[in-house]
Amino acid sequence: MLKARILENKLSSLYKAGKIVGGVYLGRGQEAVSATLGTALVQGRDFFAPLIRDQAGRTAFGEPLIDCTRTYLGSALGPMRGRDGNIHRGRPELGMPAMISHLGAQVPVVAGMLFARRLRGDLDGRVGATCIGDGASSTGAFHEGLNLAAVEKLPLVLIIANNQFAYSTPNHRQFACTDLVEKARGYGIGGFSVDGTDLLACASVIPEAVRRAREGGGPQLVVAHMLRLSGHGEHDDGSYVPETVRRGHLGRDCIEVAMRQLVENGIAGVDEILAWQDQFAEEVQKAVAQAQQEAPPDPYQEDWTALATRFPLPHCNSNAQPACP
Amino acid sequence: MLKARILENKLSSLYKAGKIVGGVYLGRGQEAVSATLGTALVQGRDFFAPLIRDQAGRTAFGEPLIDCTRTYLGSALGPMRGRDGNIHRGRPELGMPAMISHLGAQVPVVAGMLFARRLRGDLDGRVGATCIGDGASSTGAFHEGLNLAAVEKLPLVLIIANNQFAYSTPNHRQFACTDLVEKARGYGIGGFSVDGTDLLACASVIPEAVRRAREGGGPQLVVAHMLRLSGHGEHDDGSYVPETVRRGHLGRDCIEVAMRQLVENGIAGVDEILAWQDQFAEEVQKAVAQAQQEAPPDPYQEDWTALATRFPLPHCNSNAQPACP
Amino acid sequence: MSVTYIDAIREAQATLLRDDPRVFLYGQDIATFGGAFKATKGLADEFPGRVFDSPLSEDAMLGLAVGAAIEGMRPIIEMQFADFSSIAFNQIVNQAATHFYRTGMPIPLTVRLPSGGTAGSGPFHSQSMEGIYAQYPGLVVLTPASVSDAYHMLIDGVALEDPVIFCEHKFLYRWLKAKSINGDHLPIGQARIVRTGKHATVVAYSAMVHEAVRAAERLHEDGWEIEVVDLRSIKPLDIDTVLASVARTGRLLAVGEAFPWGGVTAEVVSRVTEEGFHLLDAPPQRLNSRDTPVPYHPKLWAAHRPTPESICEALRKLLSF
Amino acid sequence: MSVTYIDAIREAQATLLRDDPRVFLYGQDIATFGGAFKATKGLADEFPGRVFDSPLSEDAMLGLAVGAAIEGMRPIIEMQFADFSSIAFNQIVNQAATHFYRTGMPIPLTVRLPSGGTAGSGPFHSQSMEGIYAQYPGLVVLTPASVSDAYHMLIDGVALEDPVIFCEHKFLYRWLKAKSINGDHLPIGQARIVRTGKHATVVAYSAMVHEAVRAAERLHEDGWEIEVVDLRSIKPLDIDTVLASVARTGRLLAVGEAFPWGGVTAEVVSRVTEEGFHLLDAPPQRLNSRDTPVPYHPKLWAAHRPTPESICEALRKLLSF
Ligand SMILES: Cc1ncc(C[n+]2csc(CCOP(=O)(O)OP(=O)(O)O)c2C)c(N)n1
Ligand SMILES: Cc1ncc(C[n+]2csc(CCOP(=O)(O)OP(=O)(O)O)c2C)c(N)n1
Ligand SMILES: [Mg+2]
Ligand SMILES: [Mg+2]
Repeated sequence: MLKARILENKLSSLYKAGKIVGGVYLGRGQEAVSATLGTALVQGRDFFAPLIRDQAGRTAFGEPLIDCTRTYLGSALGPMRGRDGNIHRGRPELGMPAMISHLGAQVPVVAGMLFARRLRGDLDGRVGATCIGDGASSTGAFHEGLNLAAVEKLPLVLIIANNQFAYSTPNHRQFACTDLVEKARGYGIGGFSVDGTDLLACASVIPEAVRRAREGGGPQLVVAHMLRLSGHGEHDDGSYVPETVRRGHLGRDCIEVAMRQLVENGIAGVDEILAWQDQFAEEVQKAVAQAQQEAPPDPYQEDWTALATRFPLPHCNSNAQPACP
Repeated sequence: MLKARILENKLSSLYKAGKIVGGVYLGRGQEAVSATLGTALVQGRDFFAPLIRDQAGRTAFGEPLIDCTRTYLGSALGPMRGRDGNIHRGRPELGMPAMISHLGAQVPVVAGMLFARRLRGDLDGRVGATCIGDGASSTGAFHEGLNLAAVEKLPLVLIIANNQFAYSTPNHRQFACTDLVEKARGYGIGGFSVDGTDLLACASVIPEAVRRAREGGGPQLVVAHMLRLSGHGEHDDGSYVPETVRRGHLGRDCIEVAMRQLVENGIAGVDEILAWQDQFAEEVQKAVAQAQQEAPPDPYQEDWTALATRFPLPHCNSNAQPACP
Repeated sequence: MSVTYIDAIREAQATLLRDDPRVFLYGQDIATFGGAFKATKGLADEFPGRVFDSPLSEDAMLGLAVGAAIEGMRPIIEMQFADFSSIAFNQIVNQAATHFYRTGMPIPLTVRLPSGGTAGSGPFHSQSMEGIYAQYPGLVVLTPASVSDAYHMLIDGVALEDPVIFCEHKFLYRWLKAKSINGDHLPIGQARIVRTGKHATVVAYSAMVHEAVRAAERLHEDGWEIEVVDLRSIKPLDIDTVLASVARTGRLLAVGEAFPWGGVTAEVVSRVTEEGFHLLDAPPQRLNSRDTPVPYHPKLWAAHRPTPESICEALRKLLSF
Repeated sequence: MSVTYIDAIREAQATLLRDDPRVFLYGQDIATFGGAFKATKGLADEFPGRVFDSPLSEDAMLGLAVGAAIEGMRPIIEMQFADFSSIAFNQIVNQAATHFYRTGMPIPLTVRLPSGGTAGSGPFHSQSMEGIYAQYPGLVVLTPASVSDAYHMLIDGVALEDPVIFCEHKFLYRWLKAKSINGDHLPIGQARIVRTGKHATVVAYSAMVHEAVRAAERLHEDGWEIEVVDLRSIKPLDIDTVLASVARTGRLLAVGEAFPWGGVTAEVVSRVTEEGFHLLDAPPQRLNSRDTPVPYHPKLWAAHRPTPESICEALRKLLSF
């Protein structure tokens, strides 16, 4: 989570220096939740569909920094080859789908990945996880996808990162229940509520939810509570967030809390943490430098087709199928 | 509800005799719920968006039989003028919108009607009600619409008629909770569960839900349990419904139960009920006969436009607005 | 013994389930019940664990299909009616259609859309959405008009690496019969000349091919020889075959059952005029449905869509130039 | 002092809120925050109880608008980006668009769609959906290209009895400035000749009008006089003005920023060839974006959409026939 924070701070600077075109969306304040989830998953086995604020989860799941910097900086060598940007990157072949912007849409996709594995007789303790925001809990896609996963009893872990706002829209204009975890029962699935500013709390709840899904308990809904500690994107100063909320418990910086927890519990020393910081800063710097020196995509080299099939197809001489195509 | 049953029996015969083109969809077994709702609403004040199986509610709300027979039989004088058919009829100007087929879609529409009245300062104890099926509870439209109504704290009464099947699909392929009323808490709204085969139970629960909405308690969800006592449409024999379910408590015919209740409680005598039956049969017969003798729509008389505006608009000579158009 | 159009669709799915373990079927009421139109009748029994009743959630059905395709499967999704794909619209056009371009990973899924009008079906059970989907990059849009094409194009479509929108015409389901499902097996993307002629070309697809042929037969009695081209696939569009036909006849009428603004007929006419202007001896014409929702009443419906009569009328006008 | 395109949209909404008690605004982040693009900045304060932040529920937002229109209001719904209207698609095309035809009761609602590409916006924040909505009967689709039109057409559109899809171009928001919002106030449904010429007609709309004018200016240096028609409204389409222009120039190029299959340019070309074939001295041409999702990278994006360079090239080809 620390690495993600350092990376994102760098992205923010690059954006402000005009080196990144398009938006920059940070997960500041949500790293404890996201990283805990990423850590609880096993790349190569599990599926993880990260959303807007999941830099920490991506890194924990195994996404190399260079995938991030290449995508943000528009290198042709990035996973999206300049065709899509920023947080829309993914590596579906490695179990990490590339989000579309339409919120909620990844929920049924992860369900489908798990469904496919079960059909292939290859579910094998796999889980699939995705995160969405408080705002996205109001989408039809969230509802249909989660309900379908519940009906199919798929090992889906869905984290709602309730960071109190959807862009500028506060919770009270988004839903009318007290805690979104109250939705779990209506779907017939497991439900957890956790303080997302508290790494230790996350570390006890989220892996437990993952375990239950893994062991056949069906979908698990985890609602994590925190505040978004930056604007919606780096173009937004988030000034609509009331000072009282910023100052309150949810406004705590989960990274500071986590460092204190590490030190207080004797898990890591201050020196160690500072050393990590230096090391991560160097890694980030390298990934940025490399991406920056890489060529952008070249429109003249593009094939400009959205289809995998190359038409026209060869003529088929036989009536037998499935010889053609 | 008895009138609706008699009407629908007639529609079924007409369909089987080839006198109705398109589908015929009956509310058999759901009359107690639908009629109770229709009775609890006041036409001219409240809004009612009937769905597939709401003949009884329509009649109770005040829809004349002739609206139904004209629509089914394709009279040009019906509310839909032959442009739409069967259960898709409505009279939005009388507070009864005309459903589109896409299930769930009426939920936000009723919310919008109420929202408009509140904006106009004219909400005034009005409620809006609509019914949907167990199947439709899986739609995104249901979720978005109900959540929006909860956020806006609108006086919406939403009845889920859980008749155990969505077309052929049984509950266990539709949702994973025990009773759909468990969803209410997750929306932060009132919730009721009622035996839909029992008129007296309906008469105690449904008006109570309407009252709470009317008095400012926000949306109310009522889940009524029953079995669809016909096929999905009259083209369907519903043979996928297991015999055990048919024979079980939910398979009771609410009309028979209601008649027994009326007689046993001394509310009405058998003779009286028989007299009603005769009277309703005569009314139905008249409505059918009248619709049958009316002319169908004439394609040469149609204006074949879907727009209320007649283009081209006159030219406007002034730059002042809103003089034009 | 004869095979209907819907038999062919059922058989194609049976063949696919038998031959390709990656194929599964997901849709409302398609398992035990066999689907609203019986296109999957008996398949759940014949192929246990391969045919699933879905919840009433079109958006999630398509999302599931995308996820399953990512993990190597070839889902076939049945929409109960094409009209309900409006709920799955986002997953189709933004998730499935963009995936290969964005990530390089293809999404081989097939969405079956029971399309087109039948008497009494009304505004929400009659739509022809091929021209909507074809506007989006990344989709293949198929519109079989014959029993044999219904079979082969479904099998060939599922074999493609791309998302396929398979528009089946409900009117053809039981009305169209053939001796067998064999027939000229053209690759996807190639149009077929179903009737040769020399005075004018009618370009049509799906059910309108049959209405066009009827119109051609009537005009034949008056000595006109009308060529009828069945597009078969809307996207890609085989403009070469159309141009070759127009080169022979000099006259073009494009007929479609969808709404009149834009859509297939506009694409055909503008492609032909752009690439084959010099071939045209007369203004190319279009005939579509009227610009209203599809009306319920059979009398209105018959006047809403192109018919052999209105096609004849349009052809006579075209031939009079 | 100058007024931008987005100022005009904000002012139009202020005027509407002031003059018509039936108008209210509903959309994501449009109240206190003033909207993602600030099109409603300050309006919540100025008009208390008339501007609402909605939940993240496009489908329900449109459903609410239909219900409110039934009860006599004139809702204006802001989609945060046009691309997200895919979620509201069903309510737009099946509920709002069919309502008047089915019931006789009009649905006067307006959906504002921030449309079109800007550098770095990528596949899901760049779409041009006018050609999708225009296919559906019952919708009016507007595409203002000037500051004055942005203002007047929004006001006039809200006054119509029908559902209006108001496509605002995001690139024009702050780039396009005018001295005032006054200007030639044409009624909705009428195209405007923004530059007269005699050698060829370019038909465009929205941001492409400005690219077309630039192209015309360049060709002017070579002695060509290119007429540029701004459609203003996609549906209804003012084909008379287009035909009159083609009658003068004999040559037609239709330019649009949307995907190349079907859409506005196909409708324009096929309407012109159907009704004005004899006016054409050369094959009518089309220029659209490429047939892929809109790419993120500015270099790819610039090659994806029509530009003054590619319009010039298409015009030179057209002029060479
Ligand atoms: C369906 C849809 N509508 C609108 C948007 C525009 N949008 C992008 S992020 C955002 C706010 C999301 O809020 P939330 O789900 O709480 O996530 P957060 O940004 O707080 O992490 C909105 C409205 C979108 N991406 N998708
Ligand atoms: C969005 C949508 N998808 C599919 C359909 C087709 N359809 C019509 S009725 C029906 C079953 C509805 O089941 P339920 O909601 O339980 O209502 P019931 O028929 O049992 O009263 C289906 C699938 C539809 N009308 N709308
Ligand atoms: Mg949030
Ligand atoms: Mg049901």
